[in-house]
Amino acid sequence: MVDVVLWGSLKSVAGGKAKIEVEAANIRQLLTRLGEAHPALKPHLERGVSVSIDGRIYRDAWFQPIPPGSEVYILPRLAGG
Amino acid sequence: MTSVRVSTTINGDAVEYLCDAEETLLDVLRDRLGLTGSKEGCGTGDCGACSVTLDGRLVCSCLVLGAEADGRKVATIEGIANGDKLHPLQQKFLEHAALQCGICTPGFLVASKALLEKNPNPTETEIRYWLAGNLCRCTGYDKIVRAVTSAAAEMRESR
Amino acid sequence: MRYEAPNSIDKAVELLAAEKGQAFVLAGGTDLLVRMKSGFVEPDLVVDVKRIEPLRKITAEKGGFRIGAAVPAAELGENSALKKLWPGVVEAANLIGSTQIQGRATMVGNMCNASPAADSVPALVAAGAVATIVGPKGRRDIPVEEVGTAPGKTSLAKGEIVESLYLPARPARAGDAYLRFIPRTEMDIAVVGAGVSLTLGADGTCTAARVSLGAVAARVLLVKEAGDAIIGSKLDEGALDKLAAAASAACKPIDDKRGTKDFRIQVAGVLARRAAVIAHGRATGK
Amino acid sequence: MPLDIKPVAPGHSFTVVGTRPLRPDGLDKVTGRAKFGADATAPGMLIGKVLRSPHAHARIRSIDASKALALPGVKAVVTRDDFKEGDPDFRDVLRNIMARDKALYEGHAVAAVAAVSAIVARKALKLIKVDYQVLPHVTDVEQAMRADAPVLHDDMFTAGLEEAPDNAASAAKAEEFGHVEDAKEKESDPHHGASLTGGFRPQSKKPSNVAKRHEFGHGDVEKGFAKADIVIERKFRTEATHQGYIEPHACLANYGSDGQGELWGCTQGHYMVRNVSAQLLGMDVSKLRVTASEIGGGFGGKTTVFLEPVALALSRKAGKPVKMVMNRDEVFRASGPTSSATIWVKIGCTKAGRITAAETELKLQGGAFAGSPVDMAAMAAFACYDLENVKAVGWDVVVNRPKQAAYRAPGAPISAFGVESVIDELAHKIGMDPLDFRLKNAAKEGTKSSYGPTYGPIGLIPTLEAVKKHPHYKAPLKAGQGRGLATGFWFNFGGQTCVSLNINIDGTVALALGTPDIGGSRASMCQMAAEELGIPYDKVRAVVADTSSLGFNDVTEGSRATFSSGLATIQAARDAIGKLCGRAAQMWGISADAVVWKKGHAKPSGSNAGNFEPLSLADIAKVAANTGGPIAGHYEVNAEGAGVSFSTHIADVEVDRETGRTLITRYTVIQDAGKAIHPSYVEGQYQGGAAQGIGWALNEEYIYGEDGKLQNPGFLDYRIPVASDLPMIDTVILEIPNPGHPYGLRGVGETSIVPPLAAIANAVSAAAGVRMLELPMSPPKILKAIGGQAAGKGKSKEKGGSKR
Repeated sequence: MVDVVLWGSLKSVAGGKAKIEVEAANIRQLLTRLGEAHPALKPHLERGVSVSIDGRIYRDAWFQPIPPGSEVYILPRLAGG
Repeated sequence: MTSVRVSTTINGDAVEYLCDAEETLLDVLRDRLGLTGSKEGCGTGDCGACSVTLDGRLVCSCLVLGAEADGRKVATIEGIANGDKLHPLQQKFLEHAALQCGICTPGFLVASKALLEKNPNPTETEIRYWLAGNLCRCTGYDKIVRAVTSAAAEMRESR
Repeated sequence: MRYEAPNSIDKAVELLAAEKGQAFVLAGGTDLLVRMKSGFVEPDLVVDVKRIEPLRKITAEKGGFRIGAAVPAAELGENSALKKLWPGVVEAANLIGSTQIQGRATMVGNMCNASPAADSVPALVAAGAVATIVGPKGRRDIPVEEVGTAPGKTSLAKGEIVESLYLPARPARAGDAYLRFIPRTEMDIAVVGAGVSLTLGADGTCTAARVSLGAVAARVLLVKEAGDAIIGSKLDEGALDKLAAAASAACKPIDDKRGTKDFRIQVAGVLARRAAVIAHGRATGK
Repeated sequence: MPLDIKPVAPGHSFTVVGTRPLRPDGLDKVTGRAKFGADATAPGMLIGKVLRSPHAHARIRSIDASKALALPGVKAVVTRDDFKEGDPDFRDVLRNIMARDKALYEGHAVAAVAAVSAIVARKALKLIKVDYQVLPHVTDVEQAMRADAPVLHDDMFTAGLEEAPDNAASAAKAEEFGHVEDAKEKESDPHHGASLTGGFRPQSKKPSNVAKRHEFGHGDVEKGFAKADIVIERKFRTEATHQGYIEPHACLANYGSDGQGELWGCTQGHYMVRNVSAQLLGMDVSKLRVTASEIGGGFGGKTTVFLEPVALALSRKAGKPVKMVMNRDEVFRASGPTSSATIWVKIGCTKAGRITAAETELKLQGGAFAGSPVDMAAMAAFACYDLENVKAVGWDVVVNRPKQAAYRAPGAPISAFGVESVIDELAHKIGMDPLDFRLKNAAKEGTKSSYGPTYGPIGLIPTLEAVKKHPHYKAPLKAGQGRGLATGFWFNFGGQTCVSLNINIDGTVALALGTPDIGGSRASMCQMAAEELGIPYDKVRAVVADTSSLGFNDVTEGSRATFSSGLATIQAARDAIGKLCGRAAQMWGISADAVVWKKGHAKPSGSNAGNFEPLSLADIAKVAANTGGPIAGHYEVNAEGAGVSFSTHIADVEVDRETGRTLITRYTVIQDAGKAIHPSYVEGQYQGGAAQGIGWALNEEYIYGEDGKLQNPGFLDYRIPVASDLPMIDTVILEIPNPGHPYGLRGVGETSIVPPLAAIANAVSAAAGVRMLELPMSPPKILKAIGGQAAGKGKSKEKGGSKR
């Protein structure tokens, strides 16, 4: 099980819950199951988000493993200049 | 649109061309003579990327008419190296990483060469004020000033 | 557009007078070509005056100097005799634009472009310079302050060309100076310009003074009250404060992308005062 | 970092990495032979020019180009009709390259012409008749958010509004932004079920110029403020600025009647240009080849398309190559400046200098389309601080201005200007050295960041300690001078990257990269390849391959090139080394795992390997044909783990109290690079970023008139710093290794622009005793503040007291 924290604007899309428990071993499972649990999140997740695992931010890495008990955040898709 | 026949000297070579009366020397160099080393950054004399010398005087070629070059001597970036031997300024700009993207470098080299021919031992302030008409957005000017200072020192020794 | 490069002033006048469409004189071209490219002006004829020998000369004359219309600002800076006599005028001309612009721009072009923010004009007006104009009806002289009438407008008639500027001789203990305010250290158009020219008596009392301001009205101003504020004084703090106040009072500036009204009014006084101090220093040989 | 990438051992001594060799592409750039975007020509080439809207906001009823087409020498005209709607993800870029129903900003492209010469093209533009219905416009971010503001997009509804609009504060907020919404109605209205931005959560009922609300943070700021001894609250404003690259946008397009297309020009990402242009023109991606020319500066402004699809469309219609080059006026009016913004900041701390709560509200306009970098501004705002209670809210707003593009750490300089100014004020209020105040609250490994994740190893404290030891920080100051300090941060990114490394017959190496090299990254790639292969630096030549010669590469942005292409170069070299060892094993008749690669040679190793003479790279390459064929290494990856880069800047300024002018007298940049591959070009990034920040702080701004037109579209009145404005910019490179890269390097290209805005505001405050809340800190504003201070007998009344 993984505790996922959504960033502010996504929180309001997911019925206001900041922390959600999801069963996921990698980022792809995390995003798919989040979308199933909260359909409102789907368009955002599809347009691309960043996922932080224990402080390291991944932009698109479906098969990046998520060790149990790690700190997971969903963040906006980051782009630089 | 009346065309003007011009015979001039560019980097020591005799050159003849036809140009429109309102065509600038920069457009002639780039579009008619294929000398694309001089760059257009603004077209209004505010950035210096098109710097050439006209009878030895440093000018913006975007604010000179092609017609005005008749009977005069033009020197551009393409004429600074002596065959395959780089001018000390060109060498020092490379050694000091005094360029990043390089679009402003031709203008800076033409302007710095004109400076050192007039003042072989310029202070940092003199270099900065002489080059104030050459805009650079990548380097913050620090390494350009160091490269010019270093080239000036080398040129003074070899005189 | 036609390009002509006559080798005599009369030929130039003839060309300009005969042209039915829009005709412009090309000296340095650093204003004209910018206006042409922006479509602000679409000339039918451009007369390049740089092949007319006399217009390229700086000649000593009756203790002063006559400067041809086609002399670029850079050459003024390289003429030590001229710089010694009129340091303020030369430093004003040398502030116009970059080194590259200095290689082309002329004081006459700066004057005829008639921008209220022209750098050389306040110094020329303070110096009491005179413009020699040649036209279909012959030659005439007018003081520089009567050339520019409004932004981009001059008092020249059709077919007339400015042939040269005359800077008069100077008595002993005379000095001039020009300062301008720009946000950067180079390249900007003057937000405020101030030219001061003054003469001191044997005892150091100011016997004559002219103060001229740029970029604070529709044309360059000759501010009589500012000059009078220091005449009869030894440029003590009080006199200088009066000069600064008079300069600020004369301003009729606008708010634009380069500065605000209040800013121009306040800084005009500051620069006029500082320029007067420099001119005084030069007059006393310090 | 993917598991197959082994970092070098700590304390590893490098041979080529860390030195300062001459860059491989330098000669052409100092002799004028280098070819930039506008330097290419093609036989039979036409010149393309764009007709741009003179109105800030207008409906386009009709476009009549018949007279233009009748002009001799005109070969083609394109308008909105030449671009079909396609994938919704490209909806905004389609509208930005060519206006459709509405012109949304002055300078917005409305039509384009291809003709035999520039003069004919310019004449043709004047003959195109456009029937505009001029609409009211808005260019200010706060005015655009008002309920009565002219609305740009009828289909834009604010997303991400707070959960229940029934609580007073949120309802007031909803009201303020034109969202008349009745709580009861929310549940029953089916309309809420689906909307452009999805989800059943509440959003505005009426179309609005507010595209989205973002929020980050943790803890309870109200509780935190209650515990504070001192609270400071200020409202700041910044104007839009431009990246200011000296090379205008330019490209040469050729669309053949066989449906194959070529594009050549300056861009930060030619693969992005290929994909987007192919989409907008309805082409297969394989049909379009894009070659990146040398690029004359980008800083994020060339990470999108403006001319390329238009040039291709003109070329397709005219059946001839078309060259398009923007003039400087077009670059300012119609490329991608960064946002203008208001920044409200409130921070509370104890007398001992510990921050108890920090809150900010940012409003950033992203021009005519949604997507301003307000989310990243909000995330970066308090990133340097270890905070118990923090909240950052961001509003993404549209206005009648050109669509923003990234500008070096997009958003971060804007929020840092507010935060670092208030931090400085707090420190002075409690009489604490601003450096110690930052050290006391600095984020470090294990800190829960203000945007969510907990930090791994980060280099902020080392930069602050380096400041403390640096001679600049304690150097004496003259009268009228002041010193200011500020810290900055940027995320940095990896991204999709491909590299191929081919071994030549003579043992030299051809390195093909996909990331356009703006500031000298080809040199650092050659260094990493040479380091890994154990050969001299000048045996490697790096080029930027076109889109048909190498796999997809993301844009050069996010300080990613040296990190991602560097990582891929190292892995490609290791791939090649594996094959080289394989060939040597075959030649020696021993097993491959008994061969190691040391100092550019294959060597037998292990007890039963036998003692053969080591084989150099050249030895193996010479006979490659006989041992199986050409040898090459490849690596394709979506790189992750780029690692953040922190920086602290020290600025000394001198303020002329009689004119309000500010001169920079000394400047020092101290930044963590992880590992400096080519120190000269790392210093160059530090100095260039600082210079852009200085321009942003003192003189650069977009000035709009009441008519919605840009008043200063040129380098005369858009004042970037000139050589005589700046002192030497001293740099200190710190190296706290980034575990995400084999050599420990971090992206460094963007952080350096973040601190200067506040560093200079803090220095001006120290020098002239006035706290500037608006950028740029132009002389008229400083003089007015000094005047106000004198008039108010020293107690300057900042107008920033209001909450929003």
